[in-house]
Amino acid sequence: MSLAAAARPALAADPALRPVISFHGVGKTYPNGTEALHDINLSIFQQDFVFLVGASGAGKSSLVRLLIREEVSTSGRIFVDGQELSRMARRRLPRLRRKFGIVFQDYKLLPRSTVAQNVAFALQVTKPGQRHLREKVEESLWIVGLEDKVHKFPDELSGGEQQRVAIARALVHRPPIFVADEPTGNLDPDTSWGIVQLLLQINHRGTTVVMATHNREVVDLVRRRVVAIEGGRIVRDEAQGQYLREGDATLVSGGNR
Amino acid sequence: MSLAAAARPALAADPALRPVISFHGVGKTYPNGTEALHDINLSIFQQDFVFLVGASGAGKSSLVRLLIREEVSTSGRIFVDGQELSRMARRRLPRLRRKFGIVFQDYKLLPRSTVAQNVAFALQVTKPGQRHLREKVEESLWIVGLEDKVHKFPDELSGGEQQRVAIARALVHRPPIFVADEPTGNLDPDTSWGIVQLLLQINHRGTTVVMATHNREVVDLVRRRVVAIEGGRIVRDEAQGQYLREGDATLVSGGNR
Amino acid sequence: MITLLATLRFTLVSAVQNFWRNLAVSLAATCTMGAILLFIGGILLGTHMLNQMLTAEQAKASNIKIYLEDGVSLGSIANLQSELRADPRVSAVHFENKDDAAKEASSQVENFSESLKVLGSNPLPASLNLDLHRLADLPAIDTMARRNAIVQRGNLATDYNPAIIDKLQTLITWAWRFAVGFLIVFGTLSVVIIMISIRTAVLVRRREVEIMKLVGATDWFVRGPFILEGVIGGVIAAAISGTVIAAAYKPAVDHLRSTLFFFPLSYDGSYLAVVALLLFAAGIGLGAFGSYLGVRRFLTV
Amino acid sequence: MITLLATLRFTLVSAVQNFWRNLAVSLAATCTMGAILLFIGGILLGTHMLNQMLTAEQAKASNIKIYLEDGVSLGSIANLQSELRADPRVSAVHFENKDDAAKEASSQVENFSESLKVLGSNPLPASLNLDLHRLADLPAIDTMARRNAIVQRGNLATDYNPAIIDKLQTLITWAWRFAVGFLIVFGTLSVVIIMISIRTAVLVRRREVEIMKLVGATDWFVRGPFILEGVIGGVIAAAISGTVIAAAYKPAVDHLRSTLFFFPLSYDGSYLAVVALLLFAAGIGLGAFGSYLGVRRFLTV
Ligand SMILES: Nc1ncnc2c1ncn2[C@@H]1O[C@H](COP(=O)(O)OP(=O)(O)OP(=O)(O)O)[C@@H](O)[C@H]1O
Ligand SMILES: Nc1ncnc2c1ncn2[C@@H]1O[C@H](COP(=O)(O)OP(=O)(O)OP(=O)(O)O)[C@@H](O)[C@H]1O
Ligand SMILES: [Mg+2]
Ligand SMILES: [Mg+2]
Repeated sequence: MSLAAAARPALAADPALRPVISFHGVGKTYPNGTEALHDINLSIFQQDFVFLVGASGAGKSSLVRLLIREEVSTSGRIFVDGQELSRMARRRLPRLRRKFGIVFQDYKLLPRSTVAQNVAFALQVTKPGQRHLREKVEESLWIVGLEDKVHKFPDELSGGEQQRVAIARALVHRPPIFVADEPTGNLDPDTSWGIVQLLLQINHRGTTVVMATHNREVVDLVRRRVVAIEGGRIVRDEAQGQYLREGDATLVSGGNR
Repeated sequence: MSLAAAARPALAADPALRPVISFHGVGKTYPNGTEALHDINLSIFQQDFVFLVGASGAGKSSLVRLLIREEVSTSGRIFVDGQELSRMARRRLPRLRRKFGIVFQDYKLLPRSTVAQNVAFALQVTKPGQRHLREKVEESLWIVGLEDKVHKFPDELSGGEQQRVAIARALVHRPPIFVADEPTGNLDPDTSWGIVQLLLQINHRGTTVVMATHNREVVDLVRRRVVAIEGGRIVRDEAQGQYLREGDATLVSGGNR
Repeated sequence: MITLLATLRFTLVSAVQNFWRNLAVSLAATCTMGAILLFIGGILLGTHMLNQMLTAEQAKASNIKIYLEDGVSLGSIANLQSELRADPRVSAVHFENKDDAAKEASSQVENFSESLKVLGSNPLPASLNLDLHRLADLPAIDTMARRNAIVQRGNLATDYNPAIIDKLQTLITWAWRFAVGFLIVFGTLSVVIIMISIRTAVLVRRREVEIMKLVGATDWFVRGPFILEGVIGGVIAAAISGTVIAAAYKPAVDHLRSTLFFFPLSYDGSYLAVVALLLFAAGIGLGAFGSYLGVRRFLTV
Repeated sequence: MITLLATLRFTLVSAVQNFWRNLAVSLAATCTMGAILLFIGGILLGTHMLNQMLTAEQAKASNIKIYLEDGVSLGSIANLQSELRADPRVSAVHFENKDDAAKEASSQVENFSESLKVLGSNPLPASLNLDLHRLADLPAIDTMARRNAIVQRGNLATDYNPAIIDKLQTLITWAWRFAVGFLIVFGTLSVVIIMISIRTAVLVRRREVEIMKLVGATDWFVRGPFILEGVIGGVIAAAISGTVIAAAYKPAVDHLRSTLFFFPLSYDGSYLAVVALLLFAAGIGLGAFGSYLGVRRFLTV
């Protein structure tokens, strides 16, 4: 048992310290027969900062998809804020999803809306009737450094700029849980580091952060809880970046997969 | 002037050593008014291995787009294999593009074709009547480690798997010029390293390789020519990875862009 | 309250924006709908004209001549005449005496007046000519007339010819069946085509709908703009087809009337208003319902 | 050669696959096209039936009665009769003597035979009844007949009534204009609808077309499968609409003939074959041309 996972169960009776997210023996088999996840057990508490790491195809995105119920687990149970997801009625999904700020691996921007509309849309959906909409949208875009792209359309942006729009959209409604699937894949090291600093800040202010990433530098430097997935199973769950040291050996040996 | 760029001009008279790709004072302004590139001068010779680096939105993808004439330059001249691109007739574009193997930043896979069909399609287009189609496709997919995903559709793949299909598609017809736009953004370090090893191999066998990337580790370890772009201008063109050392300072200071 | 207003505003703005940004597809759906509404409107007006014509023809055809015995008193004829006038099925009664009958016959038959002169007396009977409201009442009136004492006995009591009347009635029934059948077939077809075209249009936006849902939008939040967009398209389609029909109706009537002067057509403005109303209702209904069905299947994310 | 075969194979496989994978959109386009072809076929058959009817009605209407002077010799009548028979515009000649005329008159006019008896002699003239091939030849025949010595002088020389003939001819002209106009309007509309629906279907594949082009495909390599797909859709649409029309034609004719027995309809198998051929040609042409237009604008990458 890792440090992070082992430290808390004793406190689970205290409702304030009940995990925000918990997976109990969760498995996911896609309709085409691919078994993406097996027997996942995972508890994430409020204000946790969790890195999900693992090779390509390990199951990180699948785990994120289960979390926001984009997909339904085929076995086990998932709780978010005490609610069991697989038994949740379809009409209650919007409320669940509004708790999250999500950066999808493929961004999922509305192609026919401008950058500002993409961000504003998410704010309107999650907090209908919000005041100072425009200011909040502009602030959010300023944070990711896109204040001069406000009225551009997604296909007029570079890859990294699109990724930052996705990040701005996920942050704009100040969600209690921030989930990002490889949010720095198309960002240069400096910009990536800026984003990570930002996530550390919002985490410090109380937001739970779950981030699937391949960025070894970031994982190593930030030194937070790391959950490693391999072939659909959690193979490590550690509070600090031992991952990097092991990984270094692989990097130098440079094996073909 | 950098080592790579300075070493060759004297030999330019020798047709064998004429640059495969050359940019002469090239600028690109998109229809929406964004000036993506200014006065780009760049010569790439056969068997060169060139990294394009630069911050998000610097203009790397724009340069790649000009190269395959997905976009037309708004000023200056671009030569590929001695042909000037802006004066090329539309019907000759297919022949130009078949010289390239291209990995797009957003992959550009056919969504309703299987992995095998996506790769086979590119081979059929570039080398009509090719024999042993299936074997070549399978070999190419085996190289990127997707032999068990042959009959899946792109949206049944993880982000990294899709990226590897794009790489397999670009390699399958053994193009003389391989152009990759951020081909390891969604790959874990080990897989990334495998891909880079592969590119080094094909480069060794004669293929010209141009690779836009944010992956600092790779640029540093491979130690080949690095062209750095900033705000649409080439700011450095060096034979070795001094980029990394400078970058390190930024990484540690961790500025918000 | 603010929430609701904001959502409504969003819905309206999105709908108009979507319509504009997707102008090609929107116009495709709108044009299809417009063409169909035009046809429906055309058929409605066409059947109306047909109805006018058939009603007039029926009125023309639905008259009966009751032959009277020679030498009955004018009083009893007047009696029968007023009795028939009181009958609700009869619209007009006209008395024709023996001289009128002879005049009519000589205008129709060659050399008849000469024959009459040779004959010395007029063999043709006086008659009462009745116009009925409905063709279907002819047999009953025929039976009734035959029972009256002053009416001629036997086969020739009236000029009612069941065979011809039957033919005419069959023709009318068939014309109606055709019109109604055409309307039903075309109506069904139009709904299917509209659903298909809207579904194709929505297919393009499938990804958008999914993204909206994943970000936390409710079904109605997603649906709203699409349905409103459908309604906008429907209203435009109805406006276009309505204008075309309204503009074409009067010239068509005038032209048909002047060329085919034996067709008793008239311009019926109030019916045109009804058609226009129907077109708008159909456009809005089809647009909204089509969009609703079109989006529904993508909302399951 | 191998290249060509490989490309052809690719084209065929892609076309069929695209059709299947996009079944919803493909079927949408196919159904629209099928519905339109059904209508076009229906109109073609309908106008054919109308034509049959009008031809028969024309034949019925295009007869003329030439009244002969009393007491002309049978020889000169036979002369005139054979002369008229030789005329290419005349299809049949029938002699009616004074007794036949009287019989016909008494069957039409009440008490006529009584009048005749009183009169002692028959005032009605003998006549030659001509059937013409074409209604339009009536005036010429009328003029010609009046010049013959044995034909009665004056207004009553023939029973040719220009007013009625004009009305009938106007009616026929108008019926044709309606049919042709309907066909033109509907044909144009159908091409537009098909183009729109195919363009919408292609819109979904816009990205695919762009990707193919960027990888190095030629325009024809990209176009091929789409055009073939359009052709497949067109053939299916033609097959469906052709089958429906072929199946419905005979029962429709039988039914119309038995119910509306005064319409001289007949089942015309060879015309049906022509219609079927036309439908297939139209389906293939529309499908291919629509796809060609639909893809064209996305090929500029
Ligand atoms: N929609 C899907 N249908 C079927 N199989 C899928 C689907 N999505 C993912 N998979 C498969 O499930 C496995 C896990 O995929 P997942 O996307 O979770 O990987 P990942 O860890 O996010 O990888 P990456 O780092 O490459 O994004 C992979 O083998 C993938 O092929
Ligand atoms: N199609 C387009 N239309 C208008 N502007 C564009 C378009 N594509 C890119 N741009 C703009 O041109 C600039 C350069 O973009 P480019 O995609 O070349 O950057 P990049 O170096 O590839 O960045 P990244 O690393 O984020 O992919 C950016 O400011 C971008 O917003
Ligand atoms: Mg993933
Ligand atoms: Mg880029």
